[in-house]
Amino acid sequence: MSGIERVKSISASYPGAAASSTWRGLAMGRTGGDLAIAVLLGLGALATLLFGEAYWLLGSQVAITMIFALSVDLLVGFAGIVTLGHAVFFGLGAYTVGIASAHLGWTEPLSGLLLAGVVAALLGAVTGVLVLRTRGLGQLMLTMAFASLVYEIANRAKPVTGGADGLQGMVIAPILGLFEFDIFGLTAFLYTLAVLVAVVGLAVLMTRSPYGRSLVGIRENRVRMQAIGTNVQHRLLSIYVMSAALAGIAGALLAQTSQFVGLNVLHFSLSGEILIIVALGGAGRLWGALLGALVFTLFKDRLSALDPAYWYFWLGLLLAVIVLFAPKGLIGLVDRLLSILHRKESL
Amino acid sequence: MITAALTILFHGLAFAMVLYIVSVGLGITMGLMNFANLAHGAFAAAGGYVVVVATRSLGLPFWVALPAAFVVVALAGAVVERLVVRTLYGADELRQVLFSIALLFMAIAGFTAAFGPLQQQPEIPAALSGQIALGDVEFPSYRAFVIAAGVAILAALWLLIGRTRIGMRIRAAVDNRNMAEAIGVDTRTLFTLTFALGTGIAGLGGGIGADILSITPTYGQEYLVLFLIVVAVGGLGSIFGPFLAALCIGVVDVAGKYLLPEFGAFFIYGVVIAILLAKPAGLFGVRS
Amino acid sequence: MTAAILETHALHKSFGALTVAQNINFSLEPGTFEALIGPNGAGKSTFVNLLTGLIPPTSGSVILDGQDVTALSIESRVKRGMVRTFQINTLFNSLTVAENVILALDEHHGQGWRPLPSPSRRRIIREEAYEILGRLGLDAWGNREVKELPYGRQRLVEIAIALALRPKVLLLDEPAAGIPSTETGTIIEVLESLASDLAVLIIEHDMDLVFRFAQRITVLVQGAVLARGTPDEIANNDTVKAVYLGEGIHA
Amino acid sequence: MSLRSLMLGTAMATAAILPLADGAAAKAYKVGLVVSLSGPTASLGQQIERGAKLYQSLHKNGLGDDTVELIVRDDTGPAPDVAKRLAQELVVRDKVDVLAGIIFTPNANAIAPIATQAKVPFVIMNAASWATTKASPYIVRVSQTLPQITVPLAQWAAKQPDIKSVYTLVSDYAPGIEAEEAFASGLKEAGKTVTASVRVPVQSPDFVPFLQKVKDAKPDALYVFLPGGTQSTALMKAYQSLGLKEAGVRLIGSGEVAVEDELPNMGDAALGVVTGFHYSTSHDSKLNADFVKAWQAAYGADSVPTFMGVGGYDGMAAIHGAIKALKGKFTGEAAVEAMRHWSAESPRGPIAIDPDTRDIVQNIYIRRVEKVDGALRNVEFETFAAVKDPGKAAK
Amino acid sequence: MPDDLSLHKIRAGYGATVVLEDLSFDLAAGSKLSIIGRNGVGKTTLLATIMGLTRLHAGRIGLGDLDVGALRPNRRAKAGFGFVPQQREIFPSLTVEENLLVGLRPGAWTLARVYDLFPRLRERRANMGNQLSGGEQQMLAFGRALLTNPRVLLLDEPFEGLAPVIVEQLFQALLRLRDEDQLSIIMVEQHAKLALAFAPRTMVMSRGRIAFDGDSGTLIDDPARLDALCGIGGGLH
Repeated sequence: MSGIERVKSISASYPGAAASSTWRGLAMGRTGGDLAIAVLLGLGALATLLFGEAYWLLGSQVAITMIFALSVDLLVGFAGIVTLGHAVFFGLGAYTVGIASAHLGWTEPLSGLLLAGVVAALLGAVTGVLVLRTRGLGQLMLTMAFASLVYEIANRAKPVTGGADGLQGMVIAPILGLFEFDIFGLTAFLYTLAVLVAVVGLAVLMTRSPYGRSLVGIRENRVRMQAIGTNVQHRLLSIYVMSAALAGIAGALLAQTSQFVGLNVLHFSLSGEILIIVALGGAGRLWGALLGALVFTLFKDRLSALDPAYWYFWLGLLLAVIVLFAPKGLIGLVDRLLSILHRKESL
Repeated sequence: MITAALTILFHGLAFAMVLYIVSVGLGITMGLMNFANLAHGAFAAAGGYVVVVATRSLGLPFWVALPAAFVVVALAGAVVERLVVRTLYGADELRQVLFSIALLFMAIAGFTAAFGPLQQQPEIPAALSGQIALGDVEFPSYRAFVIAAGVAILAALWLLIGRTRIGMRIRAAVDNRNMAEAIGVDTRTLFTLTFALGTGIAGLGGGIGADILSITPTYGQEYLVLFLIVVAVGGLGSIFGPFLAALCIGVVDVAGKYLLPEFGAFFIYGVVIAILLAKPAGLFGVRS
Repeated sequence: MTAAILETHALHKSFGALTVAQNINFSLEPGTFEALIGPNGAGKSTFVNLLTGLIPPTSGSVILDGQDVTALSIESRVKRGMVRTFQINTLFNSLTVAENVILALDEHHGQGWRPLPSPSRRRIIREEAYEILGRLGLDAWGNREVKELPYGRQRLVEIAIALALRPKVLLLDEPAAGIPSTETGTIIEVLESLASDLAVLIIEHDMDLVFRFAQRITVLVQGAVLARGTPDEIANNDTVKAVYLGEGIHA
Repeated sequence: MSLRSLMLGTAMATAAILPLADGAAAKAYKVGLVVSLSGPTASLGQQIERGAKLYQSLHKNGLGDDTVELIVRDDTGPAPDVAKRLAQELVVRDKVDVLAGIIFTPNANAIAPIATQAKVPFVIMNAASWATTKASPYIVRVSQTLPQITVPLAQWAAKQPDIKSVYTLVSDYAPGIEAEEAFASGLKEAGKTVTASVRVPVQSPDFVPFLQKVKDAKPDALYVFLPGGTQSTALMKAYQSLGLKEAGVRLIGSGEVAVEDELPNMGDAALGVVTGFHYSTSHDSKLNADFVKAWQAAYGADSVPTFMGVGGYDGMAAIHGAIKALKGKFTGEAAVEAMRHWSAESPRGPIAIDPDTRDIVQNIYIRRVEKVDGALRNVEFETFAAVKDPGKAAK
Repeated sequence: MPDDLSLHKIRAGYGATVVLEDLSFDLAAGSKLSIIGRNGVGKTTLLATIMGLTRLHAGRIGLGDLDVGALRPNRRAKAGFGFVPQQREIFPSLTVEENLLVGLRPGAWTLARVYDLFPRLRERRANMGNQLSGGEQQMLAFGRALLTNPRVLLLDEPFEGLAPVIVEQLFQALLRLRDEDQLSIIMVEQHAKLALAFAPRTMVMSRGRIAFDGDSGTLIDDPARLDALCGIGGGLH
């Protein structure tokens, strides 16, 4: 291998290497940053529950965004698959419970969630086979094109989806027949929080499992994984399907808690936004995705209240600052902060 | 019927040329520098605003406003490249996406603050505001000018990239950056120039195409998908690829909507999926 | 002599007019240690890539343990016992040394699909991983991230991963490349300790290593087998000497 | 649900400890204004916000010591779930007394149940689907309904001897379809029918393919409904590019097609376009002249109020009217009751709320785009007085 | 004559990996040097390090009075290094002539001179870079480096993978260059015989260090030593 070729192969592996360097170890909570964020989020949820009556709704929004971000992080951060069309699964989940309720009278929320996950997973399996045949920009564009196609279908299939007017007549029964969705959003908050805890719990367990480890292996070094006998394509498809199902569940939660579905849940800008959230938090670290979802949603809410006309300027500024000064995202920032604290303590 | 077909073809071409002029620079910067610039459309919008201000507020002729749009936007591009983009070459794609989206957000807010949320229309010279007859069919002169401009820019880029020393260097750097460095090509300066060129052409496209893709603050966001599609289908780092892709998409879209209006944008996405599955690196991709 | 564990029949690969492997006939018996040498660009890596399935041959076949594997994927060849190491480190750099080996053990035991952790199973696999690391003198490094290890140790992790897959045939691609001579000792010890029922094919430029271990040497030049024989035969082969020292070219 | 009452109890107890501000002497009312301020439709939200704020600043002292605070939220466009959450938060977090605003009908439909549950009046300043007021008894609409503006135009068109065949082109969403149906029914009453119709995507960058189809059919007139903004200009450009006017196809439509802030972008292509609408910036009245003057004093000479701006302005007038009428005894039900009987002289002409439908009753004007003093204006030439929503009358 | 190129205590490699360790040598202006050694001992890395394509951990690289160690590759090329890489690295989307001209700097070497040296290139001037045979590519890589009019020409295994008749032809051209031009040349080569015949001074590398640096004649006269240093028989001793 000539010098130049060698340099090239090293620099070619660089983007992946950069992504993987944000990944520290497999086990969640191994680093202080993960633990700190977990504790912080737990306390935040508790405080919101007890004292933040006015923020229950926003809380459920945050929880839903977290689940969605988690699903994208599993793809982008873990398996190294890029997507600019993940809203398709989110939206499909939302429309699944919406259509099931409005047209079929299936208003039970928990089974609706399951149904949404399954439907999204099915679409994930079909498109995943095709999307995973490509990589890089081609892959990005394919995910986007598929998502746009589904958006168009939903737009056109007016009798089923309500088209641009949104789906009318959707009703969601009380959870377990007991807890009705109220205007204060307490039910929605607790419900989404419960689903979030379950999803995060499963995700943490999964990342500690042989399966999760093999995904990290694929992202870090695809060829090497093949060389230890892994069918990389199958493994990637499986995570694609799983990520689709999770996104579908997140979308279903949004539809159930807001009791409304509009075309915007399928829109390209949502796909872009969720990718931004994952990058903001720090890709490849589950707790980073959660932190990104929290910070982004809160900032958006506060900024758009403070400056309804120009809030996206401040949001842009925040993102730019993060890119320039926190290359590993918010969680990288937390890590750095903790290590500084740690150093001071040991002095 | 033939008249209708000609008209559809003509307008499809005009639409395609706007897509091409705006997108071609994006393809070059992505192909050469591996930088995913999702804010590219904001540079195009900036060019549109330059033309608006020049023709409406400053009363400059259209023919002065267009080069001005190129120069101003190219300078802006060069500044952004020097200050930030440069530090993100070779960085994680997610950071590039994050940064360019941040830039896009700030640009949208900036445009809204400066020009308001309404669309802005450049003053078009009288010579281009009439109709021209091709056979017994009449076409708006301005759109004929757009088509001519698209072809002219293709030709100019082809000459620049294919026939000049700087173009030679750009091609060399796309092929093999390290080797280009090793024979003395200053790829860093070359990157700045290329970035400026790419954004400058986008600015020109924003100005020329304002009649078809109207200049609003959210321009860069609304049409982003179209620009990305043109680049991905055309292939990164190519000049002809995006031209072909834009033609394909422009004509298919317009013809599709004419023949089967109820199918809307199905055709575009169908074509994109088919092409990308067959050629993941695009029609003329240097790399994927 | 026992039946070959790995054979190729007229294995041929060309890209257009460029031939990179010319009808290579090759066989490897269990328990033997064979070296593959040749100048740069001779097609050694191509040959390994053909064996492992990274690139498909234009014609010819690869027989592994009596079974034609020519059409099989990389991973199914690995599952059937053909394992390779890489010339340039291709480890999982942000994982710990033990995790690198565990990753391979999981795949070998068919655990790669297990979506939930199982602590008891984990312990068994961990013990197995440390047993392998112990053989390579790496057990003290188990909890360190691979990228913290000196290069020489990283090369050993490369071998540890391969051993975790319980290979029948082990293809070692320049295991000593890039290691300072002071550190080759460990590699030598490891190679000496490899099980005697294993068939090893080593690509190596370090002639010390090659002549120390190889029972047979195959010399590849321009994609074709130039010579094959015992180390003595090869060392005294004039054609081979010419290739290595550039004899026959008139200045 | 017990858990919720516990939470609410905690919250209320906290609130009870806090001293009540100023007692009953002066009340600070809060109005939550939900409009679209970012994205492609930002200009529409800006009009409503400006209209509402203009009314506030011109009538600062109209309520004595009482004050009205506007809390503005951006629903980012047609995004019902966002709008719904914002409304919910305005009610729960900011404790607004009135919800207002809303450009897009889906957003209004999503908010309606919130208004009902929270017993908060919901003043619609644009969303124009006729049925929207039925979604909640707390809705009062001060803008317009699609049948209300469309049927008079259809009746006018039916009377024109040179319009024998009409093609309709509408945006493919509920308001568009409503407009299409209302126009057809209006025409039908006069014994004429629509020859052909096409529905186009809500966001269409280019209308050429659709208009070429229209041109192929050679109708006498083309009726258009679009959500306004850049869409109308794009349509006008295609209308001109394809030479439809020269081909003898007259362009008629609802007022959004020739909305005043886009007229300068359309240029002479818009000349002669006939529209039916409730407000024109050049409506000839002293009140309107003062209104436009005040507007331009506040927002600059480049800014012109459109029907959206007037919607925001009149909506605030209705809210102020209700506060005044209730004299401190403001409740949601009472406010809706007060607004049901509200009437006023608006920049658009005389307006009133129909007590039966809580929808607006107003004059609909037929206007033609003409050049006045070098600028394009919608010049009114026929008036249909005190039009009630025909949509509800028909059903 | 003053030293043209001087390397002092070089420590370099790829990323964190160190390939070259404590390596120093000087080269007088206009002189020729061959570097031989077995595969993987760092010969290519040495040239890449001089060009600035690796990471220099420590040490000084001087060209005349100029310290080039911190310069980017293009500055080094401008300072006077011409590089012919092992894989030729022809630009595929440039024509032969464009490949030659893309790095052109004024000096003694002109397009016409290169065409005189390699008439084959003149015949193929309009072909694209990726349409050439291996030998033609090698000529092109030579010509491209010469047209940058360097003070020091770095050749990395110029004969690798070429048919003997092409090697012969190229070697003759190289000898012409050696005898007629005032250029300093460093040639890394696996064919020991060729290398020794080319330059009066030869360096043998082993595991990132210099194992021998001296008169080429010494090794020509002592085949056993040559064999021990870089031959196949090394393992037997």
